[in-house]
Amino acid sequence: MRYDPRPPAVPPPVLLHLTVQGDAVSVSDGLRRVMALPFWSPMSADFATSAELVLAEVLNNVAEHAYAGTSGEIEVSLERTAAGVAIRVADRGGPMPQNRLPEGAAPDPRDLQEGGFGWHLIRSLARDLTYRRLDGWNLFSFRIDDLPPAKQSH
Amino acid sequence: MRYDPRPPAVPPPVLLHLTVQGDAVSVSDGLRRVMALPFWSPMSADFATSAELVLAEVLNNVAEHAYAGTSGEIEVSLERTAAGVAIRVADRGGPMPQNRLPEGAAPDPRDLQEGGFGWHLIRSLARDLTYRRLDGWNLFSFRIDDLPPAKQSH
Amino acid sequence: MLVISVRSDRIDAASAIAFKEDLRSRIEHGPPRVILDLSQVTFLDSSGLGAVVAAKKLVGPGRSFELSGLTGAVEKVFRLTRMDSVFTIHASLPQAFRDAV
Amino acid sequence: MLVISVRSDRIDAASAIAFKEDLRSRIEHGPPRVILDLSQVTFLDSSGLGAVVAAKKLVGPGRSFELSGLTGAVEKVFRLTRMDSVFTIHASLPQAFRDAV
Ligand SMILES: Nc1ncnc2c1ncn2[C@@H]1O[C@H](COP(=O)(O)OP(=O)(O)O)[C@@H](O)[C@H]1O
Ligand SMILES: Nc1ncnc2c1ncn2[C@@H]1O[C@H](COP(=O)(O)OP(=O)(O)O)[C@@H](O)[C@H]1O
Repeated sequence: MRYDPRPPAVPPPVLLHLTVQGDAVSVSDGLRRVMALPFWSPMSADFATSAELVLAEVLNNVAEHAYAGTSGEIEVSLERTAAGVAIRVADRGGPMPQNRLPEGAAPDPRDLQEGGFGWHLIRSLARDLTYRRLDGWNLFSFRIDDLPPAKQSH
Repeated sequence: MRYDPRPPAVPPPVLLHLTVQGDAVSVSDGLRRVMALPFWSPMSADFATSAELVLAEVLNNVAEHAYAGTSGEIEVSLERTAAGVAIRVADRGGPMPQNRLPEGAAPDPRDLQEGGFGWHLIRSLARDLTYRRLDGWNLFSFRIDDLPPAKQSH
Repeated sequence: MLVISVRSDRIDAASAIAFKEDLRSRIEHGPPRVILDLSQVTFLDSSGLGAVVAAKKLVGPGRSFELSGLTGAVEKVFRLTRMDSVFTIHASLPQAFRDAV
Repeated sequence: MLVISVRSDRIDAASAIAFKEDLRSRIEHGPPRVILDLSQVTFLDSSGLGAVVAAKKLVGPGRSFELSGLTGAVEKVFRLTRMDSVFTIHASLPQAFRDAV
Protein backbone atom coordinates (compact mmCIF):
# COMPACT_ATOMS: atom_id res chain seq x y z
CA MET A 1 0.00 0.00 0.00
CA ARG A 2 1.29 3.46 -0.87
CA TYR A 3 0.74 6.45 1.34
CA ASP A 4 -2.13 8.51 -0.05
CA PRO A 5 -2.00 12.08 1.26
CA ARG A 6 -5.59 12.87 0.19
CA PRO A 7 -8.21 12.63 2.91
CA PRO A 8 -10.84 9.94 2.19
CA ALA A 9 -13.79 11.17 0.09
CA VAL A 10 -16.23 10.39 2.88
CA PRO A 11 -14.84 10.89 6.39
CA PRO A 12 -15.93 8.24 8.92
CA PRO A 13 -19.05 9.20 10.88
CA VAL A 14 -18.90 11.01 14.22
CA LEU A 15 -22.38 10.01 15.44
CA LEU A 16 -23.69 6.46 15.49
CA HIS A 17 -26.80 4.87 16.92
CA LEU A 18 -27.71 1.24 17.34
CA THR A 19 -30.50 -0.75 18.91
CA VAL A 20 -29.57 -4.16 20.33
CA GLN A 21 -31.86 -6.78 21.79
CA GLY A 22 -31.02 -7.29 25.48
CA ASP A 23 -29.60 -10.83 25.41
CA ALA A 24 -26.03 -12.14 25.29
CA VAL A 25 -26.20 -13.48 21.72
CA SER A 26 -27.67 -10.26 20.29
CA VAL A 27 -25.10 -8.19 22.20
CA SER A 28 -22.26 -10.35 20.83
CA ASP A 29 -23.55 -10.11 17.24
CA GLY A 30 -24.25 -6.39 17.61
CA LEU A 31 -20.76 -5.64 18.89
CA ARG A 32 -19.16 -7.68 16.12
CA ARG A 33 -21.14 -5.65 13.55
CA VAL A 34 -20.56 -2.25 15.12
CA MET A 35 -16.81 -2.78 15.60
CA ALA A 36 -16.50 -3.42 11.85
CA LEU A 37 -17.87 0.04 10.96
CA PRO A 38 -15.67 2.87 9.59
CA PHE A 39 -16.58 4.82 12.75
CA TRP A 40 -13.50 3.33 14.46
CA SER A 41 -11.03 3.78 11.61
CA PRO A 42 -9.38 6.98 12.94
CA MET A 43 -8.64 5.28 16.29
CA SER A 44 -5.96 2.81 17.32
CA ALA A 45 -6.80 -0.89 17.39
CA ASP A 46 -5.87 -0.91 21.08
CA PHE A 47 -8.39 1.83 21.73
CA ALA A 48 -11.14 0.08 19.78
CA THR A 49 -10.50 -3.05 21.87
CA SER A 50 -10.95 -1.08 25.10
CA ALA A 51 -14.16 0.45 23.78
CA GLU A 52 -15.51 -2.96 22.75
CA LEU A 53 -14.67 -4.39 26.18
CA VAL A 54 -16.43 -1.58 28.05
CA LEU A 55 -19.45 -1.84 25.74
CA ALA A 56 -19.59 -5.61 26.21
CA GLU A 57 -19.49 -5.28 30.02
CA VAL A 58 -22.15 -2.55 30.14
CA LEU A 59 -24.49 -4.25 27.65
CA ASN A 60 -24.11 -7.73 29.13
CA ASN A 61 -24.83 -6.37 32.60
CA VAL A 62 -28.01 -4.82 31.23
CA ALA A 63 -28.98 -8.10 29.58
CA GLU A 64 -28.13 -10.18 32.64
CA HIS A 65 -29.29 -7.95 35.50
CA ALA A 66 -31.59 -5.14 34.28
CA TYR A 67 -33.48 -7.41 31.86
CA ALA A 68 -33.10 -10.51 34.08
CA GLY A 69 -35.87 -12.95 33.14
CA THR A 70 -37.44 -10.54 30.65
CA SER A 71 -36.43 -9.08 27.30
CA GLY A 72 -36.17 -5.61 25.88
CA GLU A 73 -34.11 -3.32 23.72
CA ILE A 74 -30.88 -1.52 24.51
CA GLU A 75 -30.25 1.80 22.77
CA VAL A 76 -26.64 2.81 22.22
CA SER A 77 -25.47 6.15 20.95
CA LEU A 78 -21.79 6.79 20.17
CA GLU A 79 -20.09 10.10 19.51
CA ARG A 80 -16.53 10.29 18.26
CA THR A 81 -14.55 12.99 20.08
CA ALA A 82 -11.06 14.39 19.62
CA ALA A 83 -9.87 12.26 22.57
CA GLY A 84 -11.82 9.08 21.84
CA VAL A 85 -15.51 8.32 22.15
CA ALA A 86 -18.49 9.39 24.27
CA ILE A 87 -21.13 6.69 24.74
CA ARG A 88 -24.72 6.63 26.00
CA VAL A 89 -26.56 3.40 26.78
CA ALA A 90 -30.27 3.25 27.60
CA ASP A 91 -32.48 0.32 28.66
CA ARG A 92 -35.99 -0.11 30.09
CA GLY A 93 -35.07 -2.83 32.57
CA GLY A 94 -35.01 -2.78 36.37
CA PRO A 95 -33.06 -0.02 38.14
CA MET A 96 -29.49 -0.36 39.44
CA PRO A 97 -29.28 -1.58 43.07
CA GLN A 98 -29.42 1.48 45.40
CA ASN A 99 -30.00 3.52 42.25
CA ARG A 100 -26.28 3.97 41.68
CA LEU A 101 -23.31 2.48 39.87
CA PRO A 102 -21.45 -0.42 41.52
CA GLU A 103 -18.15 0.64 43.05
CA GLY A 104 -16.32 -1.88 40.93
CA ALA A 105 -13.85 -2.97 43.60
CA ALA A 106 -11.56 -5.59 42.05
CA PRO A 107 -11.99 -9.09 43.51
CA ASP A 108 -8.74 -10.55 44.82
CA PRO A 109 -7.36 -12.62 41.93
CA ARG A 110 -6.20 -15.33 44.37
CA ASP A 111 -9.84 -16.00 45.28
CA LEU A 112 -10.36 -17.29 41.73
CA GLN A 113 -13.84 -15.75 41.57
CA GLU A 114 -15.61 -16.40 38.26
CA GLY A 115 -17.63 -13.15 38.31
CA GLY A 116 -17.74 -9.64 39.68
CA PHE A 117 -15.09 -8.18 37.35
CA GLY A 118 -17.48 -6.33 35.04
CA TRP A 119 -17.71 -2.94 36.75
CA HIS A 120 -14.06 -3.09 37.71
CA LEU A 121 -13.14 -3.34 34.00
CA ILE A 122 -15.61 -0.57 33.11
CA ARG A 123 -14.22 1.77 35.75
CA SER A 124 -10.65 0.95 34.74
CA LEU A 125 -11.18 1.96 31.11
CA ALA A 126 -13.97 4.58 31.12
CA ARG A 127 -14.24 7.99 32.73
CA ASP A 128 -17.01 10.50 33.53
CA LEU A 129 -19.38 7.62 34.29
CA THR A 130 -22.95 8.70 35.05
CA TYR A 131 -26.14 6.79 35.74
CA ARG A 132 -29.64 8.07 36.02
CA ARG A 133 -33.14 6.68 36.03
CA LEU A 134 -35.61 8.60 33.83
CA ASP A 135 -39.25 7.65 33.12
CA GLY A 136 -38.62 3.92 33.44
CA TRP A 137 -35.29 4.06 31.57
CA ASN A 138 -31.78 3.46 32.85
CA LEU A 139 -29.37 5.83 31.18
CA PHE A 140 -25.59 5.36 31.40
CA SER A 141 -23.02 7.73 29.94
CA PHE A 142 -19.25 7.57 29.88
CA ARG A 143 -16.20 8.47 27.83
CA ILE A 144 -13.30 6.35 26.73
CA ASP A 145 -10.11 8.16 25.77
CA ASP A 146 -7.30 6.93 23.61
CA LEU A 147 -5.09 7.35 26.71
CA PRO A 148 -6.75 5.20 29.39
CA PRO A 149 -7.47 7.10 32.62
CA ALA A 150 -6.13 6.13 36.01
CA LYS A 151 -8.69 4.03 37.87
CA GLN A 152 -11.24 6.30 39.57
CA SER A 153 -11.30 6.40 43.33
CA HIS A 154 -14.76 6.25 44.87
CA MET B 1 -60.49 11.37 28.81
CA ARG B 2 -60.14 9.93 32.30
CA TYR B 3 -56.98 10.18 34.33
CA ASP B 4 -55.09 6.91 34.14
CA PRO B 5 -52.60 6.56 36.99
CA ARG B 6 -50.73 3.66 35.33
CA PRO B 7 -47.53 4.56 33.52
CA PRO B 8 -47.65 3.79 29.79
CA ALA B 9 -46.57 0.23 28.91
CA VAL B 10 -43.72 1.51 26.77
CA PRO B 11 -42.07 4.69 28.07
CA PRO B 12 -41.08 7.18 25.35
CA PRO B 13 -37.48 6.79 24.15
CA VAL B 14 -34.60 8.73 25.71
CA LEU B 15 -32.20 8.41 22.77
CA LEU B 16 -33.08 9.27 19.18
CA HIS B 17 -31.04 9.51 16.00
CA LEU B 18 -31.97 10.88 12.61
CA THR B 19 -30.24 11.56 9.33
CA VAL B 20 -31.56 14.49 7.29
CA GLN B 21 -30.50 15.59 3.82
CA GLY B 22 -28.95 19.07 4.02
CA ASP B 23 -31.55 21.13 2.17
CA ALA B 24 -34.43 23.29 3.40
CA VAL B 25 -37.23 20.98 2.19
CA SER B 26 -35.69 17.86 3.75
CA VAL B 27 -35.06 19.74 7.00
CA SER B 28 -38.67 20.92 7.09
CA ASP B 29 -40.05 17.43 6.41
CA GLY B 30 -37.60 15.86 8.85
CA LEU B 31 -38.55 18.22 11.67
CA ARG B 32 -42.26 17.66 11.04
CA ARG B 33 -41.70 13.91 11.35
CA VAL B 34 -39.42 14.03 14.37
CA MET B 35 -41.64 16.42 16.32
CA ALA B 36 -44.52 13.92 15.98
CA LEU B 37 -42.58 11.16 17.78
CA PRO B 38 -43.42 10.02 21.36
CA PHE B 39 -39.92 11.23 22.34
CA TRP B 40 -41.43 14.66 23.15
CA SER B 41 -44.51 13.45 25.00
CA PRO B 42 -43.14 13.98 28.56
CA MET B 43 -42.31 17.62 27.75
CA SER B 44 -44.48 20.72 27.54
CA ALA B 45 -45.71 21.88 24.12
CA ASP B 46 -43.95 25.17 24.74
CA PHE B 47 -40.68 23.36 25.31
CA ALA B 48 -41.08 21.23 22.17
CA THR B 49 -41.66 24.43 20.19
CA SER B 50 -38.40 25.91 21.47
CA ALA B 51 -36.55 22.72 20.63
CA GLU B 52 -38.01 22.66 17.11
CA LEU B 53 -37.05 26.30 16.58
CA VAL B 54 -33.45 25.77 17.68
CA LEU B 55 -33.19 22.62 15.55
CA ALA B 56 -34.63 24.46 12.53
CA GLU B 57 -32.12 27.31 12.91
CA VAL B 58 -29.11 25.02 13.36
CA LEU B 59 -30.07 22.64 10.53
CA ASN B 60 -31.05 25.40 8.09
CA ASN B 61 -27.77 27.19 8.74
CA VAL B 62 -25.94 23.96 7.92
CA ALA B 63 -27.99 23.55 4.73
CA GLU B 64 -27.56 27.19 3.71
CA HIS B 65 -23.98 27.93 4.76
CA ALA B 66 -22.00 24.73 5.47
CA TYR B 67 -23.48 22.86 2.47
CA ALA B 68 -23.81 26.03 0.34
CA GLY B 69 -23.89 24.96 -3.31
CA THR B 70 -23.35 21.30 -2.46
CA SER B 71 -25.36 18.59 -0.76
CA GLY B 72 -24.75 16.19 2.09
CA GLU B 73 -26.25 14.60 5.12
CA ILE B 74 -26.86 16.02 8.56
CA GLU B 75 -26.73 13.63 11.53
CA VAL B 76 -28.79 14.55 14.58
CA SER B 77 -28.70 12.77 17.90
CA LEU B 78 -31.12 13.67 20.69
CA GLU B 79 -30.97 12.64 24.34
CA ARG B 80 -33.83 13.31 26.71
CA THR B 81 -32.58 14.58 30.08
CA ALA B 82 -34.32 15.33 33.36
CA ALA B 83 -34.22 19.07 32.48
CA GLY B 84 -35.03 18.85 28.77
CA VAL B 85 -32.95 17.63 25.87
CA ALA B 86 -29.27 17.38 24.86
CA ILE B 87 -28.67 17.58 21.10
CA ARG B 88 -25.72 16.84 18.82
CA VAL B 89 -25.68 17.88 15.16
CA ALA B 90 -22.97 16.80 12.71
CA ASP B 91 -22.37 17.73 9.05
CA ARG B 92 -19.55 17.32 6.54
CA GLY B 93 -19.85 20.80 5.03
CA GLY B 94 -17.48 23.77 5.18
CA PRO B 95 -16.22 24.95 8.58
CA MET B 96 -17.71 27.82 10.58
CA PRO B 97 -16.15 31.23 9.80
CA GLN B 98 -13.12 31.72 12.13
CA ASN B 99 -13.76 28.16 13.31
CA ARG B 100 -16.17 29.34 15.99
CA LEU B 101 -19.84 29.98 16.68
CA PRO B 102 -21.33 33.34 15.62
CA GLU B 103 -21.86 35.69 18.56
CA GLY B 104 -25.52 35.95 17.70
CA ALA B 105 -25.88 39.65 18.46
CA ALA B 106 -29.51 40.62 17.87
CA PRO B 107 -30.01 42.96 14.89
CA ASP B 108 -31.87 46.16 15.83
CA PRO B 109 -35.54 45.43 15.06
CA ARG B 110 -35.99 48.97 13.71
CA ASP B 111 -33.54 48.19 10.90
CA LEU B 112 -36.09 45.71 9.52
CA GLN B 113 -33.31 43.27 8.52
CA GLU B 114 -34.63 40.12 6.86
CA GLY B 115 -31.82 37.87 8.10
CA GLY B 116 -29.21 37.46 10.79
CA PHE B 117 -31.58 36.33 13.56
CA GLY B 118 -30.67 32.62 13.44
CA TRP B 119 -27.85 32.48 15.95
CA HIS B 120 -29.53 35.03 18.15
CA LEU B 121 -32.54 32.69 18.48
CA ILE B 122 -30.27 29.68 19.07
CA ARG B 123 -28.33 31.45 21.80
CA SER B 124 -31.53 32.72 23.41
CA LEU B 125 -33.01 29.23 23.79
CA ALA B 126 -30.04 26.83 24.06
CA ARG B 127 -27.21 26.56 26.56
CA ASP B 128 -23.81 24.83 26.77
CA LEU B 129 -23.27 25.44 23.06
CA THR B 130 -20.10 23.89 21.66
CA TYR B 131 -18.66 23.66 18.17
CA ARG B 132 -15.73 21.67 16.97
CA ARG B 133 -14.25 20.56 13.68
CA LEU B 134 -13.22 16.87 13.59
CA ASP B 135 -11.92 14.95 10.56
CA GLY B 136 -13.89 17.03 8.06
CA TRP B 137 -17.02 17.12 10.21
CA ASN B 138 -18.64 20.05 12.00
CA LEU B 139 -20.01 18.95 15.34
CA PHE B 140 -22.41 21.12 17.35
CA SER B 141 -23.75 20.27 20.78
CA PHE B 142 -26.17 22.11 23.03
CA ARG B 143 -28.87 21.63 25.63
CA ILE B 144 -32.37 23.03 25.79
CA ASP B 145 -34.02 23.09 29.20
CA ASP B 146 -37.69 23.28 29.97
CA LEU B 147 -36.91 26.55 31.76
CA PRO B 148 -35.26 28.71 29.09
CA PRO B 149 -31.87 30.11 30.18
CA ALA B 150 -31.02 33.78 30.34
CA LYS B 151 -29.34 34.86 27.11
CA GLN B 152 -25.63 34.08 27.28
CA SER B 153 -23.20 36.96 27.36
CA HIS B 154 -20.19 36.54 25.09
CA MET C 1 -58.45 47.12 3.99
CA LEU C 2 -57.00 43.77 2.98
CA VAL C 3 -56.92 40.71 5.27
CA ILE C 4 -54.56 37.93 4.19
CA SER C 5 -55.05 34.66 6.04
CA VAL C 6 -52.11 32.31 5.86
CA ARG C 7 -53.36 28.77 5.23
CA SER C 8 -50.07 26.97 5.82
CA ASP C 9 -49.15 25.73 9.31
CA ARG C 10 -45.43 26.40 8.77
CA ILE C 11 -43.49 29.37 7.42
CA ASP C 12 -39.93 28.10 7.42
CA ALA C 13 -36.79 28.02 5.27
CA ALA C 14 -38.47 25.57 2.89
CA SER C 15 -41.47 27.81 2.20
CA ALA C 16 -40.30 31.35 3.00
CA ILE C 17 -39.33 32.37 -0.56
CA ALA C 18 -42.62 31.21 -2.11
CA PHE C 19 -44.52 32.78 0.79
CA LYS C 20 -42.72 36.09 0.26
CA GLU C 21 -43.49 36.07 -3.48
CA ASP C 22 -47.12 35.25 -2.82
CA LEU C 23 -47.43 38.09 -0.30
CA ARG C 24 -45.70 40.51 -2.67
CA SER C 25 -48.20 39.90 -5.48
CA ARG C 26 -51.14 40.36 -3.11
CA ILE C 27 -49.80 43.41 -1.29
CA GLU C 28 -48.16 45.44 -4.04
CA HIS C 29 -51.23 47.26 -5.34
CA GLY C 30 -53.42 46.72 -2.27
CA PRO C 31 -55.34 49.12 -0.02
CA PRO C 32 -53.67 51.38 2.59
CA ARG C 33 -54.20 48.88 5.44
CA VAL C 34 -53.12 45.22 5.28
CA ILE C 35 -53.64 42.68 8.07
CA LEU C 36 -51.74 39.37 7.96
CA ASP C 37 -53.72 36.71 9.84
CA LEU C 38 -51.23 34.18 11.24
CA SER C 39 -53.68 32.29 13.46
CA GLN C 40 -53.18 29.01 11.55
CA VAL C 41 -49.38 29.20 11.61
CA THR C 42 -48.01 26.94 14.34
CA PHE C 43 -44.32 27.20 13.37
CA LEU C 44 -42.25 30.12 12.09
CA ASP C 45 -38.45 30.25 11.97
CA SER C 46 -36.05 33.12 11.24
CA SER C 47 -36.58 32.70 7.47
CA GLY C 48 -40.33 32.99 7.98
CA LEU C 49 -39.76 36.06 10.13
CA GLY C 50 -37.64 37.52 7.32
CA ALA C 51 -40.50 37.03 4.85
CA VAL C 52 -42.94 38.86 7.14
CA VAL C 53 -40.44 41.70 7.59
CA ALA C 54 -39.98 41.87 3.80
CA ALA C 55 -43.74 42.27 3.40
CA LYS C 56 -43.78 45.13 5.89
CA LYS C 57 -41.04 46.90 3.95
CA LEU C 58 -42.92 46.35 0.69
CA VAL C 59 -46.05 47.95 2.08
CA GLY C 60 -43.89 50.91 3.05
CA PRO C 61 -44.31 53.77 5.49
CA GLY C 62 -47.31 55.40 3.77
CA ARG C 63 -49.54 52.35 4.37
CA SER C 64 -50.14 50.09 7.36
CA PHE C 65 -49.08 46.43 7.69
CA GLU C 66 -50.41 44.68 10.80
CA LEU C 67 -50.37 41.17 12.24
CA SER C 68 -53.14 39.18 13.87
CA GLY C 69 -53.58 35.93 15.79
CA LEU C 70 -50.00 34.94 16.66
CA THR C 71 -49.87 31.42 18.10
CA GLY C 72 -47.48 30.73 20.99
CA ALA C 73 -44.64 29.52 18.80
CA VAL C 74 -44.89 32.50 16.45
CA GLU C 75 -45.25 35.02 19.26
CA LYS C 76 -42.06 33.62 20.83
CA VAL C 77 -40.01 34.40 17.70
CA PHE C 78 -41.33 37.96 17.55
CA ARG C 79 -40.62 38.44 21.24
CA LEU C 80 -37.08 36.98 21.24
CA THR C 81 -36.08 39.12 18.24
CA ARG C 82 -37.95 42.14 19.65
CA MET C 83 -39.79 42.38 16.34
CA ASP C 84 -42.97 42.67 18.41
CA SER C 85 -41.85 46.27 19.05
CA VAL C 86 -42.06 47.31 15.38
CA PHE C 87 -45.30 45.56 14.36
CA THR C 88 -48.88 46.36 15.31
CA ILE C 89 -50.12 43.01 16.58
CA HIS C 90 -53.80 42.14 17.15
CA ALA C 91 -54.86 39.26 19.38
CA SER C 92 -57.44 38.31 16.77
CA LEU C 93 -59.20 39.74 13.72
CA PRO C 94 -62.04 42.22 14.41
CA GLN C 95 -65.36 40.32 14.14
CA ALA C 96 -66.36 42.06 10.89
CA PHE C 97 -63.18 40.95 9.14
CA ARG C 98 -63.18 37.44 10.53
CA ASP C 99 -66.49 36.83 8.76
CA ALA C 100 -65.12 38.21 5.51
CA VAL C 101 -62.15 35.83 5.22
CA MET D 1 0.46 -32.89 28.67
CA LEU D 2 -2.68 -31.63 26.97
CA VAL D 3 -2.75 -28.56 24.69
CA ILE D 4 -6.21 -27.16 24.00
CA SER D 5 -6.32 -24.64 21.16
CA VAL D 6 -9.36 -22.40 21.19
CA ARG D 7 -10.70 -22.06 17.64
CA SER D 8 -13.19 -19.28 18.31
CA ASP D 9 -12.15 -15.62 17.99
CA ARG D 10 -14.45 -14.53 20.85
CA ILE D 11 -15.04 -15.85 24.35
CA ASP D 12 -17.82 -13.63 25.62
CA ALA D 13 -21.12 -13.75 27.50
CA ALA D 14 -22.78 -15.42 24.52
CA SER D 15 -20.33 -18.32 24.35
CA ALA D 16 -18.81 -18.57 27.86
CA ILE D 17 -21.15 -21.27 29.18
CA ALA D 18 -20.69 -23.58 26.19
CA PHE D 19 -16.94 -22.89 26.25
CA LYS D 20 -16.79 -23.78 29.94
CA GLU D 21 -18.71 -27.04 29.39
CA ASP D 22 -16.47 -27.94 26.48
CA LEU D 23 -13.32 -27.31 28.54
CA ARG D 24 -14.70 -29.27 31.46
CA SER D 25 -15.24 -32.40 29.37
CA ARG D 26 -11.73 -32.18 27.91
CA ILE D 27 -9.95 -31.34 31.15
CA GLU D 28 -11.69 -33.52 33.71
CA HIS D 29 -9.77 -36.72 33.17
CA GLY D 30 -6.75 -35.16 31.45
CA PRO D 31 -3.01 -35.32 32.15
CA PRO D 32 -1.30 -33.42 35.00
CA ARG D 33 -0.37 -30.47 32.75
CA VAL D 34 -2.90 -28.58 30.58
CA ILE D 35 -2.05 -25.62 28.32
CA LEU D 36 -4.86 -23.46 26.93
CA ASP D 37 -3.75 -21.88 23.66
CA LEU D 38 -5.60 -18.55 23.28
CA SER D 39 -3.62 -17.24 20.29
CA GLN D 40 -6.70 -17.16 18.04
CA VAL D 41 -8.91 -15.36 20.58
CA THR D 42 -9.11 -11.65 19.73
CA PHE D 43 -11.84 -10.75 22.24
CA LEU D 44 -12.49 -11.93 25.79
CA ASP D 45 -14.81 -10.24 28.28
CA SER D 46 -15.36 -10.83 32.02
CA SER D 47 -17.62 -13.82 31.29
CA GLY D 48 -14.88 -15.36 29.16
CA LEU D 49 -12.39 -14.68 31.94
CA GLY D 50 -14.75 -16.42 34.36
CA ALA D 51 -14.79 -19.51 32.15
CA VAL D 52 -10.98 -19.66 32.07
CA VAL D 53 -10.86 -19.26 35.86
CA ALA D 54 -13.43 -22.05 36.22
CA ALA D 55 -11.19 -24.32 34.15
CA LYS D 56 -8.23 -23.57 36.40
CA LYS D 57 -10.27 -24.49 39.46
CA LEU D 58 -11.47 -27.69 37.80
CA VAL D 59 -7.89 -28.77 37.09
CA GLY D 60 -7.20 -28.17 40.75
CA PRO D 61 -4.04 -27.65 42.79
CA GLY D 62 -2.52 -31.08 42.14
CA ARG D 63 -2.25 -30.45 38.36
CA SER D 64 -1.07 -27.50 36.28
CA PHE D 65 -3.27 -25.25 34.09
CA GLU D 66 -1.33 -22.76 31.95
CA LEU D 67 -2.14 -20.20 29.26
CA SER D 68 -0.39 -19.46 26.00
CA GLY D 69 -0.47 -16.84 23.21
CA LEU D 70 -2.57 -14.06 24.72
CA THR D 71 -3.44 -11.45 22.09
CA GLY D 72 -3.41 -7.77 23.10
CA ALA D 73 -7.12 -7.62 23.91
CA VAL D 74 -7.00 -10.78 26.04
CA GLU D 75 -3.79 -9.77 27.80
CA LYS D 76 -5.43 -6.47 28.75
CA VAL D 77 -8.28 -8.22 30.61
CA PHE D 78 -5.85 -10.43 32.53
CA ARG D 79 -3.72 -7.40 33.41
CA LEU D 80 -6.60 -5.12 34.52
CA THR D 81 -8.07 -7.84 36.75
CA ARG D 82 -4.56 -8.86 37.94
CA MET D 83 -5.43 -12.42 36.93
CA ASP D 84 -2.04 -12.46 35.18
CA SER D 85 -0.59 -12.90 38.69
CA VAL D 86 -2.28 -16.26 39.30
CA PHE D 87 -1.78 -17.90 35.89
CA THR D 88 1.39 -19.20 34.28
CA ILE D 89 1.32 -17.46 30.90
CA HIS D 90 3.52 -18.44 27.94
CA ALA D 91 4.16 -16.05 25.05
CA SER D 92 3.65 -18.96 22.65
CA LEU D 93 3.50 -22.74 22.63
CA PRO D 94 6.83 -24.58 22.78
CA GLN D 95 7.78 -25.62 19.22
CA ALA D 96 7.20 -29.32 19.88
CA PHE D 97 3.63 -28.76 20.98
CA ARG D 98 2.81 -26.26 18.27
CA ASP D 99 3.43 -28.97 15.72
CA ALA D 100 1.27 -31.43 17.59
CA VAL D 101 -1.92 -29.29 17.58
N1 LIG E 1 -27.15 -2.88 34.33
C1 LIG E 1 -27.35 -3.36 35.58
N2 LIG E 1 -28.60 -3.40 36.09
C2 LIG E 1 -28.82 -3.87 37.32
N3 LIG E 1 -27.86 -4.32 38.14
C3 LIG E 1 -26.60 -4.31 37.70
C4 LIG E 1 -26.27 -3.84 36.41
N4 LIG E 1 -24.93 -3.92 36.25
C5 LIG E 1 -24.45 -4.43 37.40
N5 LIG E 1 -25.44 -4.68 38.29
C6 LIG E 1 -25.25 -5.20 39.66
O1 LIG E 1 -23.90 -4.95 40.04
C7 LIG E 1 -23.21 -6.18 40.34
C8 LIG E 1 -21.76 -6.12 39.88
O2 LIG E 1 -21.68 -6.18 38.47
P1 LIG E 1 -20.37 -6.75 37.75
O3 LIG E 1 -19.19 -6.04 38.33
O4 LIG E 1 -20.53 -6.63 36.29
O5 LIG E 1 -20.27 -8.27 38.17
P2 LIG E 1 -21.22 -9.51 37.74
O6 LIG E 1 -22.16 -9.04 36.68
O7 LIG E 1 -20.24 -10.51 37.24
O8 LIG E 1 -21.90 -9.91 39.01
C9 LIG E 1 -24.03 -7.26 39.65
O9 LIG E 1 -23.90 -8.51 40.28
C10 LIG E 1 -25.45 -6.70 39.75
O10 LIG E 1 -26.01 -6.97 41.02
N1 LIG F 1 -23.59 26.02 10.00
C1 LIG F 1 -22.91 27.08 9.52
N2 LIG F 1 -21.86 26.87 8.72
C2 LIG F 1 -21.16 27.93 8.24
N3 LIG F 1 -21.44 29.21 8.51
C3 LIG F 1 -22.49 29.48 9.30
C4 LIG F 1 -23.28 28.44 9.84
N4 LIG F 1 -24.23 29.00 10.61
C5 LIG F 1 -24.05 30.32 10.53
N5 LIG F 1 -23.00 30.63 9.75
C6 LIG F 1 -22.50 32.00 9.48
O1 LIG F 1 -22.98 32.85 10.54
C7 LIG F 1 -23.78 33.89 10.03
C8 LIG F 1 -24.92 34.22 10.98
O2 LIG F 1 -25.90 33.19 10.96
P1 LIG F 1 -27.40 33.51 11.35
O3 LIG F 1 -27.41 34.22 12.64
O4 LIG F 1 -28.18 32.25 11.30
O5 LIG F 1 -27.93 34.50 10.22
P2 LIG F 1 -28.23 34.20 8.68
O6 LIG F 1 -28.10 32.72 8.45
O7 LIG F 1 -29.61 34.69 8.51
O8 LIG F 1 -27.20 35.02 7.95
C9 LIG F 1 -24.24 33.41 8.66
O9 LIG F 1 -24.52 34.48 7.79
C10 LIG F 1 -23.04 32.59 8.19
O10 LIG F 1 -22.04 33.41 7.65
